[in-house]
Amino acid sequence: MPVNKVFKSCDEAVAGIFDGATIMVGGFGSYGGLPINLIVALSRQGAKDLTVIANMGGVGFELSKRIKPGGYQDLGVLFEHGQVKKFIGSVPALGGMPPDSPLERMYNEGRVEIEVVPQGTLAERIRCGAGGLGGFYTPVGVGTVVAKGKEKKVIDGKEYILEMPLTADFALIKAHKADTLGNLVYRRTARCFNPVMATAAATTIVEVDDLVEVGQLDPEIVVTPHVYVHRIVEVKQ
Amino acid sequence: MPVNKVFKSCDEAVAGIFDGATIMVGGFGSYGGLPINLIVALSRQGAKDLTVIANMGGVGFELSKRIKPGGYQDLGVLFEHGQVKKFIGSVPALGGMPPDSPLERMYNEGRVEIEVVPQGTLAERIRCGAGGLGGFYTPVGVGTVVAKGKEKKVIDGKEYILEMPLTADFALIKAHKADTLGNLVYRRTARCFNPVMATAAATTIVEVDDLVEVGQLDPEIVVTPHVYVHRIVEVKQ
Amino acid sequence: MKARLDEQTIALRAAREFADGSVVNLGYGMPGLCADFIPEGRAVFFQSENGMLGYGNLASDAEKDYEMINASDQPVTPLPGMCFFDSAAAFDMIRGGHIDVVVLGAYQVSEKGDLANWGRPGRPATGMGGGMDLAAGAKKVIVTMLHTTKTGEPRIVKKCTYPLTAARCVTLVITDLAVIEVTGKGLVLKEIAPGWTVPEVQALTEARLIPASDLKEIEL
Amino acid sequence: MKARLDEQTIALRAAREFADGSVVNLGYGMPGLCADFIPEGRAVFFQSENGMLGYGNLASDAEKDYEMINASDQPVTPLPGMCFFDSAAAFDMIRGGHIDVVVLGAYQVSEKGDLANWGRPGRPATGMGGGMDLAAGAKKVIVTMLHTTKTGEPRIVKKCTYPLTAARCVTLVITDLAVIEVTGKGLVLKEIAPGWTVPEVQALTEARLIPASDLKEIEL
Repeated sequence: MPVNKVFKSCDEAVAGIFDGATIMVGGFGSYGGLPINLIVALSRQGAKDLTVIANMGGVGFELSKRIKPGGYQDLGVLFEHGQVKKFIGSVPALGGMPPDSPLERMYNEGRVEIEVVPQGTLAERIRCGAGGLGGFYTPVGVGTVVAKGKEKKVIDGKEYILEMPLTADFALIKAHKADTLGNLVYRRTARCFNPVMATAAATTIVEVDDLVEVGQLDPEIVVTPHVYVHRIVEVKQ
Repeated sequence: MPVNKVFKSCDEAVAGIFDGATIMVGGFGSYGGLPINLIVALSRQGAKDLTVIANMGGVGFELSKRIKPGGYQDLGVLFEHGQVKKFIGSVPALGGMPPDSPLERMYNEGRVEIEVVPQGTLAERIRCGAGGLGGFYTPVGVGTVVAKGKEKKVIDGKEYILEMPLTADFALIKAHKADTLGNLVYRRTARCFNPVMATAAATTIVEVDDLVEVGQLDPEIVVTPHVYVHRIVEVKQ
Repeated sequence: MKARLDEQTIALRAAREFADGSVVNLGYGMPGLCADFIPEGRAVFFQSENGMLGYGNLASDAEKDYEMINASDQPVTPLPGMCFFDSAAAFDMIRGGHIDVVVLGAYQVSEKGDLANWGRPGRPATGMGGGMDLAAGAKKVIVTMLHTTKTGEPRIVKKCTYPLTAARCVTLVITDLAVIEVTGKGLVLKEIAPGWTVPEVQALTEARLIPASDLKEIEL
Repeated sequence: MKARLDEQTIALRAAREFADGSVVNLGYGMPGLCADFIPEGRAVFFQSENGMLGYGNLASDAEKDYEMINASDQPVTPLPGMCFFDSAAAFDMIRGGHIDVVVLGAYQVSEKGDLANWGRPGRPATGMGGGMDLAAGAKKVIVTMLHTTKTGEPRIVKKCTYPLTAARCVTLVITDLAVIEVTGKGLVLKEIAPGWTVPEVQALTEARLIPASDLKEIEL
């Protein structure tokens, strides 16, 4: 029978994430689709020198109070704990907020490297890596800082730049439901980067609102097939 | 209010397909997901010098009797009618069948051009075109006839070839249900190339088993968003 | 009386550009307000790059669902006919040319329609989000912004000094003072705020403005 | 008694290679038979490149649904835990390395593990389907075929003369006469059909075979 993918806690699920690992973290902004329980478990677990690939760098608990009453945890906690050496994403920090997010502070202190990537290019680089491709030409970023140092090509009279694939050792993602095999469905805009990242990591770890038995998910509506999912934790809302 | 996308018949839906057009046709093999009623309508409509992009070239009515009792129509009818000047796909003809499919006959008579493309590369070239990208590097086909004349690149020590995007003037596809806005869901393996091609054509024409009102499709399970669909015909099974 | 348009009014004017049946993406900040000003009788489908098409108004407190947010992280409401998809599919839709109009904020727009809307001095850790993809992919790029900076510097310039989002992408600029069309000949001043004269607006604009033959007061 | 394995038996032998929990894609023709020979107690997930994972047996006449077909156009049955997706997603899964085993037919396999399985003389209009993608992407490529052509020519050759599917991709060859592993040192003859000797099999093989130290009769 297939290996058991169901873990009892987020702490158990993030065990084995090693120093220096590349980690994709799903979600979009600083909430909604963010696998926050896995992120917090990783901050407890303590792995260091991580390369984190995520759409946004998070605002951290202090700034979050400006967004949502009472505040909340987000990706910022990994920077606060000094676990990250490099961030790859489209919004390291929000220009509309003070420069006090944990990532922006660390960056300004020279303690973390940032690679800023247009959001669609980020999604496509991940899909490219997941699909075993070597790179792709995109018109996005032509004539901007994003094009710096990248191969350029004119195709049918239009300018493109070459973007390279992204893959990861681990992906931390959030889904709505999983069956015990690992088939996943998402809820509303909490889908965002989660299904894309799920396909691009050697080990994909998912937290779900509901864990159901095999056969309980309609085969037509599964978004992430189980071959992409390695560890599942149910975190009831 | 948005334009009415619902057409009364397949004949009306394929009106305006012009001589020399590039047409994607959904499906996978010679049945199951093939928009056969639109294909037959196009054969009546008579547009000529078409470039047809489809996974398989079809077997034609005569050979089809070997596959399914009584036989059936498939993409072969467009070749029988001499409407196609070029075919792009992964299986122009089946090696396991006699060389009597309409496409193979026409090819052997020098009346149609064939561009053979590995199936996954075909899907990805269409997705690449749909996504506004300029091309991608794939390891598939390296060291084979498929690599002939294509740019090669070594990335991280592995060989890749450059494949270019495909788009079309029209896509003929088959879905299970549409709402009147044009949101689509598919059924089982009839999904195959249909959602991919739906996104890559200037005008996408779909035949569906069931047409439903707006609001009748769960927003979580829509596979093809309505922006990709331009003409809908209901063909009850 | 000489007036500057407020943000709501700029958004209202921008929303008048949404044709019936069009697909519209609203950028971070001020552009988000456009969702509340769809002209009567027009169907507009809002696309959000976090993976949603066809959503409704901003959610009231009672309606708030933090798994139902627009790209500005604001909870919005569902509508019949909407659908969800992932980020890669959202950007296929954007780069593939299926967004009729995108409304973006900006720091600067150049006389050639170059857009700078993400990076600024002193904030090296900010990013462009989906702005570059949207600017490169949408059929029509409308910029809504204040005509000048807080210190009175022009934002409509000969050449952007801030980092570019995309070159030659802007179609229309709507500010608190003017509606300006980017054309092959240059920036055409189409509409002007109530009580303002062309020389007054030109004085706050670094790039040269070409008054339209049918120049009129901003219509609301 | 000297016997050649029939197609069913070749498929049965190939299916023994499917590890518990593995994801397997079955190519056109003979490989499809493997679906009926999964070893007792093992869970195997069949992937089909037309967009399905986790399907069951071939359908009986009563069960036939022509919108539920494998990549050989044969109706199959659903199983709990299965799912459907589109062709692009199916090939992401394949190229992305998530197929543990693919079983393919072949015209020729070379001593280096090159595979030729789609084109042949006189049939220029046939194509490779998903074979190139599968050969390039799967972790393990098993070829099932008859050891020789109808006219007795070897199919296991020094160098393929038929058009290649992919170079150096084959892991294991299972024929009606032998089980052969492709190694860095060459083709290792691991198992041999009942009643056959090594020289007899070598005589029907163009490439040199290296008898394994633990060479045995094909186990079923």
